[in-house]
Amino acid sequence: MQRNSLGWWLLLLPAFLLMTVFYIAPILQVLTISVTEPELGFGNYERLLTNMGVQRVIGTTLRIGLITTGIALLLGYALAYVIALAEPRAQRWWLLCVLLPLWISVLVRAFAWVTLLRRQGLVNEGLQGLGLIDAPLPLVWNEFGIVVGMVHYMVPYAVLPILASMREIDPRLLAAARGLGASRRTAFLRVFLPLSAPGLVAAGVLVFIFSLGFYITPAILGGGKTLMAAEWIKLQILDIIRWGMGTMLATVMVVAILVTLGIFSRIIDLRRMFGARA
Amino acid sequence: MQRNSLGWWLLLLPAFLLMTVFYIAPILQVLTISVTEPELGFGNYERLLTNMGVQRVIGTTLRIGLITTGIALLLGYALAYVIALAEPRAQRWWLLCVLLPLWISVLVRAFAWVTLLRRQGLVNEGLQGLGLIDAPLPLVWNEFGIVVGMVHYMVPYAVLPILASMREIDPRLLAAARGLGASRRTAFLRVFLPLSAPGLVAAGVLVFIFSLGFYITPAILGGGKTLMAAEWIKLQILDIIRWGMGTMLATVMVVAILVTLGIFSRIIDLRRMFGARA
Amino acid sequence: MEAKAHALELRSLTRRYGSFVAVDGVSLSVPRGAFLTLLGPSGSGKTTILMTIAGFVAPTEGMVLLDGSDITPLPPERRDFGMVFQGYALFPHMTVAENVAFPLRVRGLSRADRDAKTRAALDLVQLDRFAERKPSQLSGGQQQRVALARALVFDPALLLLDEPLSALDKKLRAELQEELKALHRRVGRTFVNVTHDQDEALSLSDQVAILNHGKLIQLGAPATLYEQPRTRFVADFLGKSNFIRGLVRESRPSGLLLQAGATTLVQQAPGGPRPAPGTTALLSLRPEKIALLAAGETAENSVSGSILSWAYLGSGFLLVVRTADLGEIRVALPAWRAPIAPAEGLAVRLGWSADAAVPVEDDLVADAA
Amino acid sequence: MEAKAHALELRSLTRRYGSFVAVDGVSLSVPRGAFLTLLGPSGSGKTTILMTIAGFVAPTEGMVLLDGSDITPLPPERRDFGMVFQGYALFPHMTVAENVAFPLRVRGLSRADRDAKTRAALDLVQLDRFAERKPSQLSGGQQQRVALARALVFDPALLLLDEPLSALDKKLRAELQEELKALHRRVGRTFVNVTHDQDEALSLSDQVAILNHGKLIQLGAPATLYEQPRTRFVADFLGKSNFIRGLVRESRPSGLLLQAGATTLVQQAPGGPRPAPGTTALLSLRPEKIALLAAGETAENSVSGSILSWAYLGSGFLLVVRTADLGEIRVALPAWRAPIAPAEGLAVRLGWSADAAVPVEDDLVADAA
Repeated sequence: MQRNSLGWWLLLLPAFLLMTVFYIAPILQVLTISVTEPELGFGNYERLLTNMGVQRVIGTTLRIGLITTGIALLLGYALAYVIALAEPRAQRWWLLCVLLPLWISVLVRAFAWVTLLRRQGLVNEGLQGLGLIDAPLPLVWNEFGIVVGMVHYMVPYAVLPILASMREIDPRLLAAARGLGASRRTAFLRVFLPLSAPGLVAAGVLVFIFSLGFYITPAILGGGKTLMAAEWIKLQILDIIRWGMGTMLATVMVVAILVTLGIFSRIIDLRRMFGARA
Repeated sequence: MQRNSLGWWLLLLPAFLLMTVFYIAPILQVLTISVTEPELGFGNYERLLTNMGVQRVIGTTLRIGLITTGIALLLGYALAYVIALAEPRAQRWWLLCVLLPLWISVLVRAFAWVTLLRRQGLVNEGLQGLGLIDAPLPLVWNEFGIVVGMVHYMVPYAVLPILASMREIDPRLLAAARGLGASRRTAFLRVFLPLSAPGLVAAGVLVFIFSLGFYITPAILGGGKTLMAAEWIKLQILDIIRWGMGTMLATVMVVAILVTLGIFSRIIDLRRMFGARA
Repeated sequence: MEAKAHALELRSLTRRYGSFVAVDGVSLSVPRGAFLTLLGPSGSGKTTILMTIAGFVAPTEGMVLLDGSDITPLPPERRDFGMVFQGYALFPHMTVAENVAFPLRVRGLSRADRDAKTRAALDLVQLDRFAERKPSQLSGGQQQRVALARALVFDPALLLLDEPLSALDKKLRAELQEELKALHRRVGRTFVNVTHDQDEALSLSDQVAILNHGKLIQLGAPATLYEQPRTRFVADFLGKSNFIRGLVRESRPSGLLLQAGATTLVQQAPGGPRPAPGTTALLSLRPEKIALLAAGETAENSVSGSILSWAYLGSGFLLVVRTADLGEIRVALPAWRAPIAPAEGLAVRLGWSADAAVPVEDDLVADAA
Repeated sequence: MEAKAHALELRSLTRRYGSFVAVDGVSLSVPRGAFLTLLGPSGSGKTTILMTIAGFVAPTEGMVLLDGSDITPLPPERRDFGMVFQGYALFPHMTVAENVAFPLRVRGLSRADRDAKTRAALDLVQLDRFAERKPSQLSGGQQQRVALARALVFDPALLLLDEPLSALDKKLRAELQEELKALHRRVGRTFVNVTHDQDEALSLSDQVAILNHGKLIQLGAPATLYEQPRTRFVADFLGKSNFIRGLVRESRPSGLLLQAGATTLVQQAPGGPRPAPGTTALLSLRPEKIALLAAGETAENSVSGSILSWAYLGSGFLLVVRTADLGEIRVALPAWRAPIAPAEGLAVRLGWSADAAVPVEDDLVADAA
């Protein structure tokens, strides 16, 4: 296997270069525009400190991202726990149910939530029919609607790394804890929870980063009233044609994401996030 | 572990019901609108047979989906092969490079491609500078641009299941094939390729289904000239306010996806597609 | 010490999974301070019995008694049994000391008590130097000793061991067998061990229970089981044995006279029911109890044959001798000053005394069912 | 048959990985038709040597010769060696017949030839009934036989076996050892086997090469290695042994006189350089060559002690006897008609003849380095 390994690598070099250019070039291009349009310099970045609009967008994005992450982790952990403890046959079905939404276009799902949550939607009419409320609740075209749609999108991404982490836990450890005198609850808190924590952290990073760059769901369920970063970038570039500002925020997002990943890659195995163990 | 298992399940029942409602209800709602708006009946579905516009959109979507799938599989297989054969340390880096784009908002990436491929973009100016072309090539706001952007988005999704499948191959099998008299090429064709085929099929299904529902990339890189299904649905619902037609095509897509999955779930393990081995 | 040791009893314990009977009416009692080993092939129900004792599996029928009181309905954490799991099941996120202190912590002991007892338990297994390490930084043998310390630190009523040595390599296993035996003597508690390794069962235990298909086949001291196996399964599972089938010609208190082809065999039949003349009897004959007879030498039983194959094992030879009347007979021969140099086809005469073999029941049919 | 067997030679083979020396100047030759086993602990370089012979690893120095011609630069597929991998490495997507036909197929044989040879090879290992099954539908032992058939079907110059029996359980391993030995005799080809199991090496091989830290320590027939180990490592790795250190008082052709504390030992020293008087010598004494002396009985060497611990093994006892002058001595005693009932603290007298022990080099220091 060792002989000719140099020739082997020379063969791969073009592929390697192509991939690097193919993947890195677009990102670099965005970065460049942010310091060249409308004029050379860091003018666009100064707006971060002065422009209230950008600051509000960033604040909204971070707030919605954190709320979404929190709820998705909670639901994801509960689901992953149920799946991890289920019989192998049942596990298959649960997993299929959790993954099913991933197959359906995020656009279709966003519209589905609009139809459910709008004033004449199923939820409001149902609650009114039951007499629980008098007037329709404002469930959509606000942050509530965005969070519902985003959580719905993110739960499968939260389940996968948590489940992978739970599956690595030797079930005998729980039996051992019980056998050594721990109640079900103590065994969970002292053994299962700490051992599944890496998956929880990985899921948190994954969901949070995904939330930051989300476009379709906030755009449709926010109804243009609540602006998150991705929609703001699109507005700058396509509607106001201010490429410089748009790419500036895009660059900030990319840098923020890479820094976050850099920090967490020291703590956790990034491959965990995709459920792929190396 | 067996005692109290009924009580245990009763505890989980609310969670189970909630998830079912949470996940299934939005989809059912979409389906309902497609047969109730503008009037009760299958009128919207009849348009599938009569409306040239819908037919063209479906044709375009399928064509672009197939081309994207083909290219993404080719690149994904090559990349996965390189990663699978690399040293563990190198593998880590390769994998990080492949997964990195997943972290960056699809919107940002679409804009990046626009800046690269437009008439005054880096690619056209580079080729002109080298004297290879006289006039800028039409690289964006057409199907070519869409395919480039979609392949870029899909390659990581193609790599993961293929890589998972390759990792399951015992490396001694290749050594055994060589030791039994097979050349490097024969060992690849007779042993490695057939054993990695399940991953290839899984990746193909995943990428194709994802392509069908793609919205942002075709919308931005197509420049409104090439319509794919998701953008057409958005146009119907948001711009023309024809909820019936939009939800009809959405329903058709969901059904088509579920049928495809149903067929392939008999052939391959669906969990493979997410790199998660149960 | 004896005061801390408890007696365990199983009363017609049965566990079914659907139509599959994992444990089939097993009754046995373990005296205070004894070392009992449950021995059997995989699927014999030995682990299910241990898990029933530990409380992880509820029996379908029967009960588990500790010092005469029924503990069948108690959940595992209320039984106060120490357990060493297969693969040790050490908590990977805790240090060695935290692992050992875990049972004390969940029992709400004070910090000072916990520290003192943990230190004493780590001393017991000579691992005090490793208290702050993580289990993954220890060797297999050391992990096993941490598991033992953790199982003993809270003065459990019983120590349960689920194949405690199976993950270790041969040399280390022999070493830890000795340690485990010494530990049992030192702490003077009742141990219940599960294994499929006959050598481990023989060398460690006071009592061995041989199981097959969920049933208890024979219970006794190691030497009793090896020298007086009740059935063919026991003789075959505990060490190697030759099985000789013969027609009973005479059956007297002094012994049996068996006919196998043209060969007549003399066999003592100590105690128990003797087979009636005219029936067939099955004898179990250990390879090491057969001698090679020199020319002119005689023995109570003798048979001629030729060497079919042989293997050199360093300390001895294992011969397979083909005989006309008794089929293939395995003979273990010390290599040091062996009377012959083994070679295929070499004619040899085998001899053994009337008390060398034992009559056994033939449970092979039941075994195949 | 002999015409098809080939001779293999390794000339000062060395393989370095950075500063780590996996194989360190190993020279050995395997005669035509021999069964050579490379035996050593993990990390001893045995597998690297096998992979170098197979062509998967290129040696840093030295060469591999087949029938005298250098094959070092050939890639594995051009060497025409059959190989059985650890874990078998059967192709899971092919049937048993397709697996066995694979080497014939890549060699471009016609369909008829392929079918005939495949059938013959499956017959050889008695698996013709399973030709259409997938490997996953076979037991471990059957898979192992498919791997053998696949490695032999193309009439290879050499059969290489990489721990072929390590994945099997104890009983099956003993069975397949016999089969492998019979197969070697039947096909009459040169076999090179790698194992860390001393019993397998002793019972299977014509020649055993003992390796440690990449170096060849001793090469010879199994009985030679067991009875005349050159070094302490060999004696300790092949079976159990006691090691006795003594001061040489006299050194004559008839033997040595050693002093260990107050005990004087008589030792034959057959051939080789004899240690000079005044130096210390190390003896290796196998536990089974020590006898318990009855009162009044004498032996050329004898020492008194008391039983420190003992284990019952069914066919025998293993005693650890503490002596004043020689430290702890392990004694293997047959259990059948044992002269004593072992008990801790029992006083015993041990005896052995002048030819029971062998002087060995002490390579323990080198081993620790």
